[in-house]
Amino acid sequence: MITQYENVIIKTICRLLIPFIQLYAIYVLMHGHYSPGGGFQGGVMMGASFILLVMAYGLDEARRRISVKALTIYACLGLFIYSGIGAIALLMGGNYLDYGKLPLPLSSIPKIRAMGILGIEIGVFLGVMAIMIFIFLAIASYDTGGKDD
Amino acid sequence: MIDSLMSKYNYWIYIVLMMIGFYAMIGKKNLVKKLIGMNIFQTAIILYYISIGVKKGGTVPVLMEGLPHAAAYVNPLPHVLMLTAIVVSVSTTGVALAVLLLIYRRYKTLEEDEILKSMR
Amino acid sequence: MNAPQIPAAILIILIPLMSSYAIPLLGWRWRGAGYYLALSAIGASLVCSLILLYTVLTVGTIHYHLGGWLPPWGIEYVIDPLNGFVGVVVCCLSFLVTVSSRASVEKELPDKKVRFYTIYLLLFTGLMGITVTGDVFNLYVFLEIASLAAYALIAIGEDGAPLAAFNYIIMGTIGACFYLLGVGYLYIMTGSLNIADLAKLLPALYPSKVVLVALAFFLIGTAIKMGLFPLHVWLPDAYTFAPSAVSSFIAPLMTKVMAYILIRVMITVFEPSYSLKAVPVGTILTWLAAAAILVGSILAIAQSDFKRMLAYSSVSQIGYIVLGVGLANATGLVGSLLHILNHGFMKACLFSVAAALMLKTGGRNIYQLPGMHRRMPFTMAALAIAALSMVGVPPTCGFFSKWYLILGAIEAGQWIFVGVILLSSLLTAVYFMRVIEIIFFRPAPSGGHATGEGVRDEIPLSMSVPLWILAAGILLLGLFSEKIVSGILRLALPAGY
Amino acid sequence: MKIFPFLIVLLTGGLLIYGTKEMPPWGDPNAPASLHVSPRYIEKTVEETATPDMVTSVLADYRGYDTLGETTVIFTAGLSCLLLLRKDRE
Repeated sequence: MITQYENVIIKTICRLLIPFIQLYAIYVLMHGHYSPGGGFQGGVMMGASFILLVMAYGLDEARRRISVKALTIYACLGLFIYSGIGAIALLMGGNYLDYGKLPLPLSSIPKIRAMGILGIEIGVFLGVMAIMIFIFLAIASYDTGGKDD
Repeated sequence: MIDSLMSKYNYWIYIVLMMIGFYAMIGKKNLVKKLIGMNIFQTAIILYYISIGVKKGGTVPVLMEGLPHAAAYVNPLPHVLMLTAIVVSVSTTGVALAVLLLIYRRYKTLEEDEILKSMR
Repeated sequence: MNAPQIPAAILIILIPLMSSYAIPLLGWRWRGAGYYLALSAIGASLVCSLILLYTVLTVGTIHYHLGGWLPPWGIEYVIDPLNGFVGVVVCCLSFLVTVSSRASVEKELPDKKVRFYTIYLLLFTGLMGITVTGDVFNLYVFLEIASLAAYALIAIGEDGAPLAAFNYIIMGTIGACFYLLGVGYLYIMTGSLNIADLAKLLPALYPSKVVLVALAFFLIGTAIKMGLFPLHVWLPDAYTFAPSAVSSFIAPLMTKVMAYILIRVMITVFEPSYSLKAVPVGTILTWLAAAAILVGSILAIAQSDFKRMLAYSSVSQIGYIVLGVGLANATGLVGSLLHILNHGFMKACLFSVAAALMLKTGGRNIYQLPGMHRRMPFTMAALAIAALSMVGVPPTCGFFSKWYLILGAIEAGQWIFVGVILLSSLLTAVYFMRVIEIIFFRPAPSGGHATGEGVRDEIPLSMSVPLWILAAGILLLGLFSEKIVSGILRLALPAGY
Repeated sequence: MKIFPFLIVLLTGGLLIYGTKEMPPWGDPNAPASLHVSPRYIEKTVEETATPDMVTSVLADYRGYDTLGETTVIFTAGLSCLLLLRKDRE
């Protein structure tokens, strides 16, 4: 079980770093079309920022900020975004995950496909972020009997 | 012989790594060491796949202006496959750690022979 | 790109997948949601799989290009008579087993229902994904979904389950990694991951040692996953300690789907003329299978735990399926495909009986069972039918698959395997007749329980109806086995086989 | 030294190294893996998906279904951890 350290340096540095880590995670997600990156990498970074929070401030502080219920909603929402985009393509008369059939007001099919890729990357981002924190919290708070549901 | 060694030594290194992991998985008695062996094995497979994609003189697979030839970029497909394999590896590790916690709560040890002793 | 294709091919995966995402959300408000959602999703998959099988048999092989990309660039789903058949078997059995799972989940895992059914449905999705895919790497991904779900479901069982699950994780990961290495070795030589494309490119490369090593690793990987004899060590513990709802789901289906991977690799990815005849893989497989059949049966005789006995009997029955593949002729392959169906029904029925025993008595020791035929007469009658079928008594379906396997062995001129099958039927008779003798003919212990012997105490309807459908299925499949063979299985054989 | 696992490892490693003998040399631009399927991903990625990063376009579009499977794998793992270590509700 991780308890709170009374260490000002660690706490201050983490408080300063975490917003930047999260910003960078979103940059990695959004810039995945042009440079290495994408939903999975961004999601892991986002999850890591929460894990850093837990490590610096302890589990009790983390519990006030994130609940397993909210994480479940994020994870399921992310996967629904992904499979839902595919299903919309299916409903619009294409094959599953055929982003070219998405009803978006864009000039050409490749651009619509790029938007479809962005959409599913956001889904992956949410899902991976939530589940990375899930796994960490489930394992870290095991001794406490998991009283933060 | 030397020729073949020089052109394929990388695969041999990955195979040696894989076998280190494989030995830990089947030979070690400590359950955490088995898990570490599993990670080494999976990582070595990832390295093996990535090295399939390498082309001499190829650059990172992000298209640049005025360079549309396939030979100028490394093969992106193994990278994609290995992103998936990394996720699989992370997931397996997560589940295995959770199972290890259950085992530790029940037997208070992670040595396989001690667990087997306490079972009888 | 091209004309839209039959949506049933993807809905068969998509409905259970999206339902499994919905269960945790609905579970906050309505904890019973998991069961009904899982049941309806598997039911929808069953309908889709029947549509697909009908289409395959009337129109021809179905190709579904995911994302609209043509193979080999995109991933495609290919449904031919072979996996159409396996898909129907998996859906049908999982539907029946899921119906009956409710009572035993309520008893054994009352505080984990919601997540249990999420993972349960993901396991089903993984198995179906393996069945319908036409891409070797996509198969790996779904193999991992199914395996991870199975690890977790086994680990929540009774005392001893976590260790069994950990051993399964280690063995299963070795199997999956070997499969992945096999894919890598094929990829480096061909540059393709599509099964149809690989089948086209590989014949030119058959002299290559890389392809030979790839074949060997596919073989070892799937053999570990399905628990073929020397690599079966994870199987008995995992099946014994898993919650009963899980073992009656995993035991009939998981190893069968893994056997399907073996058949797919041996028959479709490689040509049988290479994979079974040119290299002595067929011979190795048949001898391993013969060893599995005998050792599994003998070890089953030694068990006093009902579920463990069934697990060892699974080891032996896997041997039958592999034997039919290794014989390398059409009759043998028909025998193994028929045995996938029949053994699925028999094992589902037997493990459902085990779940019923766990529900009503809480124990599984077969020496505690005398007099059960008075307490649960219908359940025990189903057990008797399944046991007769396992032995291979003629009107039941177990007879016919053994019959085809024997014919295949004779056709291949391998008389010794005929002897192995007959001997193993005898051994199977020994361990099942012992159970039947204890249940039906041994007098109940007198002055024992306060419940009073001879009092009818049947299982709830949600359990007994599927059990009886399974038992009736065992009889009906026996009656219609000729039709199944000529109508479906003959079409599933590769050309020129 | 446990001899039996060591022998298995030796055998497996030997088999793998035996297989490398006829592989194309490392980094060969004319290896089958570089010629058969992947050139289309490289040459058509902008034309077909307007995404210069090929890894993203292959991951999310050409082989997008694998990525759905991958996300499902990690979803399975997350819920498995919760299933193993937590009860549904306190």
